[in-house]
Amino acid sequence: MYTEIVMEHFTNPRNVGEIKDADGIGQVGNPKCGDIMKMYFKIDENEVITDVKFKTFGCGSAIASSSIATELIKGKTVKEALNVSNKKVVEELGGLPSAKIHCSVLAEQAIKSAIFDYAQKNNKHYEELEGFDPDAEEDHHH
Amino acid sequence: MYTEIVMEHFTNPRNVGEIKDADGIGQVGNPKCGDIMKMYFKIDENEVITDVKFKTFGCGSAIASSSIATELIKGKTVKEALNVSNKKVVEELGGLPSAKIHCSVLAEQAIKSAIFDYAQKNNKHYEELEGFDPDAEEDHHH
Amino acid sequence: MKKRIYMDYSATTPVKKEVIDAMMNYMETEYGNPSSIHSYGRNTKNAVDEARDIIAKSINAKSRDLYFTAGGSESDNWAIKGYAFANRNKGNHIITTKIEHHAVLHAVEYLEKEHGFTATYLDVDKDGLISLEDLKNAMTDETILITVMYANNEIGTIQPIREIGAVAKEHKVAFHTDGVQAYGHQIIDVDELNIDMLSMSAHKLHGPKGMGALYVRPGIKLHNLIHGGAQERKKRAGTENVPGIVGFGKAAALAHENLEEKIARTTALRDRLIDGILEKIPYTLLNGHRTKRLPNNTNISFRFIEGESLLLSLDMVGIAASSGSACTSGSLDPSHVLLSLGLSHEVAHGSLRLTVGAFNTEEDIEYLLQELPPIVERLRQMSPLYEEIKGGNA
Amino acid sequence: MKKRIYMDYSATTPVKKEVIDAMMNYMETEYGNPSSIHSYGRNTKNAVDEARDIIAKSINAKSRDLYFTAGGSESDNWAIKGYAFANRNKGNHIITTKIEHHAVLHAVEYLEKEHGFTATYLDVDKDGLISLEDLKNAMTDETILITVMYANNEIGTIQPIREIGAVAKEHKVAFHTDGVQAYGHQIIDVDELNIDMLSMSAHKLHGPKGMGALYVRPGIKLHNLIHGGAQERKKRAGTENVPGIVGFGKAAALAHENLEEKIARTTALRDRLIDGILEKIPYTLLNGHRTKRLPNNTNISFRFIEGESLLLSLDMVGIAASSGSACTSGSLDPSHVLLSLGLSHEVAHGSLRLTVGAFNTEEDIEYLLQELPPIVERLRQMSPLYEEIKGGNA
Ligand SMILES: Cc1ncc(COP(=O)(O)O)c(C=O)c1O
Ligand SMILES: Cc1ncc(COP(=O)(O)O)c(C=O)c1O
Repeated sequence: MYTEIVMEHFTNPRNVGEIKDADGIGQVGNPKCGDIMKMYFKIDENEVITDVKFKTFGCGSAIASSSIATELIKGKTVKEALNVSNKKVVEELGGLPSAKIHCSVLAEQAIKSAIFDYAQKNNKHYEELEGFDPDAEEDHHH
Repeated sequence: MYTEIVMEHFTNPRNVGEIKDADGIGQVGNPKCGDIMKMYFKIDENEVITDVKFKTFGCGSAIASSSIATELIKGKTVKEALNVSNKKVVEELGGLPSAKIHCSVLAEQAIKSAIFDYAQKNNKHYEELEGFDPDAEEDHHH
Repeated sequence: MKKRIYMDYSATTPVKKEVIDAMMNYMETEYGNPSSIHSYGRNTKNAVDEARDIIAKSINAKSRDLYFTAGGSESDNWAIKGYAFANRNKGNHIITTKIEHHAVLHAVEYLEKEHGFTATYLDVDKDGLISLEDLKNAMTDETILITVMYANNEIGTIQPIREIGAVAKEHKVAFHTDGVQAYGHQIIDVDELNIDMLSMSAHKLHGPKGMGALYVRPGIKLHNLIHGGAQERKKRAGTENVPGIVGFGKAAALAHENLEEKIARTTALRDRLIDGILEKIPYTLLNGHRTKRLPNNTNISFRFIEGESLLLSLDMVGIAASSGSACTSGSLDPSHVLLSLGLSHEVAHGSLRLTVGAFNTEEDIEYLLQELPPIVERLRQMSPLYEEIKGGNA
Repeated sequence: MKKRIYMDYSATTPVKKEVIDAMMNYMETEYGNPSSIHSYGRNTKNAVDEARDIIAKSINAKSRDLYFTAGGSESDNWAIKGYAFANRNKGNHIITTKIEHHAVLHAVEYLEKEHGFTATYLDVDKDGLISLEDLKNAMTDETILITVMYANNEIGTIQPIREIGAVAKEHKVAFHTDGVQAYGHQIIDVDELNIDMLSMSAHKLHGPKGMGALYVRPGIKLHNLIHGGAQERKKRAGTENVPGIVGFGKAAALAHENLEEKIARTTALRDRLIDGILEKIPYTLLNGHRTKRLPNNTNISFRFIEGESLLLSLDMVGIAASSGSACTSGSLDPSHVLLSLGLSHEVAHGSLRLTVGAFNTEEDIEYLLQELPPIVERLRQMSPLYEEIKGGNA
């Protein structure tokens, strides 16, 4: 069902935890659907994501998606992080079952959501976030 | 499916053949239904059936029923032969599958039919034959 | 080799050695078609008859009233659609429950959607039991069939079958029960329990997959689901799955040897499991009735975590379990059964089903009780929902 | 041991050793439910996928268009009823033939009798072939489905499938063919032959009984026959018969290895049989087309004698054969197929089907050709019908 990479990230997820004085916090998903992802970012004055942690309530692929997503953005700039798409997450995991693609979407949304929070607090504006609504019910049910 | 007795009579049927100068000949059944039984009787002046032969077109139980029926009546009087019922035939065969009971009925009818022929030729009357019509389409299909 | 402990007996069971042995002869040597006249056919026909006798006897029925099918789903579909189509002149209303297996639920929904029938889906209480009052109130002049499962596949709750049968009898409507999880695990007497139709499936009692049966009380009229040859007294066509039937017969015979002792043994394992988990792990909740439940079934919700990640973690330590029904995994929605108990979506998502069986030992239970707590704790540590609670408590 | 020669391959076939071996692993060790997430489930799911790939490929179809069922009868019933119910808005007329297997015939009759459909049953000529003219003439505005069998189970005649498919395509109606006797014995390409639905059954090609498949072309809409769990892409519910599926896959793979060579070998045996019998025994008649017939099928009528007594006599010398279809034996009426050829009841009753296969040798054929003439002669000597002829001839 899952690739070895997915299982590896599920078993040894990177960057689990919280950041008490985070610069941006994003939470997406919905317990009704069985997954919630929460990300904490530490961002320096050069807009580099110096630290990132996550907590996830969800299935194996949700946890693996969170883990790989945090790895993909750690040390990257906010701009770079905003360009991490769900496709990239799936690719890095070596693929996801079609019923689980929504987990990778969630990871992308979690990143955006945390940066949105950071942008609001710091009065920043990113065109990648145009139209992004962190509270929108993400429609991954069909 | 068949008892050993049925198989034995099918394999070694008694009294197969014809009697050229028979005193009574009866044929019942219908090729449409897949069975025809023909019996030849030799009957002496004391109304004893001294010889009997049969020919049968039909399934295993039709052949076995003919065989056992001829055994049952050989050496018996006409009156006794008229009292051989299909039940008796089934009994002597150690049973027949329910779909094959009609074969034993055919044997009873063949005996009656041959005696009917004998009675007609000799102007005899048997109350057991009252209402018996040798040409009736025997209704063994349900 | 890695430890492998199977605790998913309600999904399916290993085929017993004796069952396989019984089947082998009918694959290798006696492979004839039971409808054939020659010796190959006669030998297989006898084998089919014997298996039918064993299973019929085990539910106190006559052999001629037992029909072989290709599994529990076919039996359910045949009973429900077959009865509805054959009796639509009497009425068009069917009563069932919200917690049926999909084989029943989707068959009833199909009749509603495509064939002009109507249906009532009875609620269940927090333990998964229907109310007889509700059942009586649901009866209309149009009601022709009640179909209520014997024991639930997810939460193990056993319904008051005898009483439901009595209601059906009194109102002169037919009573079908999906006995797939109960047959071979409970003592069933179709007469005593007023059951008109009973669905069974071999692979839930160490028999082969793709093999089932339907008991049909004399007088009950059904349209065929599968028309064709004259097999099964012209009611279910198709060359008989002889090895499957023989295997089912053997499995049924084995299951009913000392069934009461087996029930006692399994119940003890189950109770140790339930009590152990509830005691060792906080924020847990037993689903289904505590005592009116299948002897093999444990279903527990673990708050703040999601079921699939629990299953994967257990699988990694060699324990095979299930979350909700095996049939529905892969879907994003939590089980309709758990939601019917009144659980929130979130809690329903975090449920685990452990179903034990013949090959489980007390050591297996202890192993599970040792492995499970750290797994739950680890997943909770990862969960944003747990964090909130701890925050609240701290 | 007594000689035992099996010449009833169209009734069913022995399960090949390799097939049994392939199945065993999924009974003893890998018994998981393919819907389960744990390792037991994952392993069986992969096995099911592989088998599906093999079978789909063998008919040049995509795996996603192949659905496993519990046999040929279920496949036929599903295709016909499922299509009729799902497309009744387009029309209510079905075209089939008088010589279909009962799984098709009774399914169509059921739709007529109980669900408001109408049907045309095409005649066949003396060789068992339908006429394309008749087919075209039978088409009405209401026609939604043509179901014509690929090859007949009794007389072996192969229909002009490609041409029938072309007619269906032209008129935009669906074309189902019962390929139970053809699959594994003929080279079938569903695209090239314009087949929309194809029924298959594993036990006709050395696979397990109670296992079949239905190919369904994308775009063809069917109602489910068996509702329930999400198996088979939600189209056919029921816990997968994993050993059965694996066995079917293996049997299909073996059947398609050098299929053309096998066809040539079986055809040679068949031709020796047909020619030998017709030559050695007078008052005989070949049923079915001489060349457009299954490579394994010999069907001959022996005048003046009845089929069952012929079968019993052959059985006593160790030869297993069949008279008409195995499914219909036990009935008093002669086969509907033979009657459709124009045979009289009497002649139809005296028919023998010998179907050869992988384990038959030339010696078997010679043994049959040596044993059969005296058996026929003995039965004829007992027959009052033969007596008449001889009388007439003398
Ligand atoms: C032409 C044909 N169709 C359908 C069937 C039914 O297949 P099954 O016995 O697998 O249900 C058979 C065999 O019995 C057959 O020969
Ligand atoms: C209660 C219940 N009904 C029906 C079924 C369906 O049985 P099968 O998988 O044999 O079709 C199952 C099992 O999957 C079940 O647990």
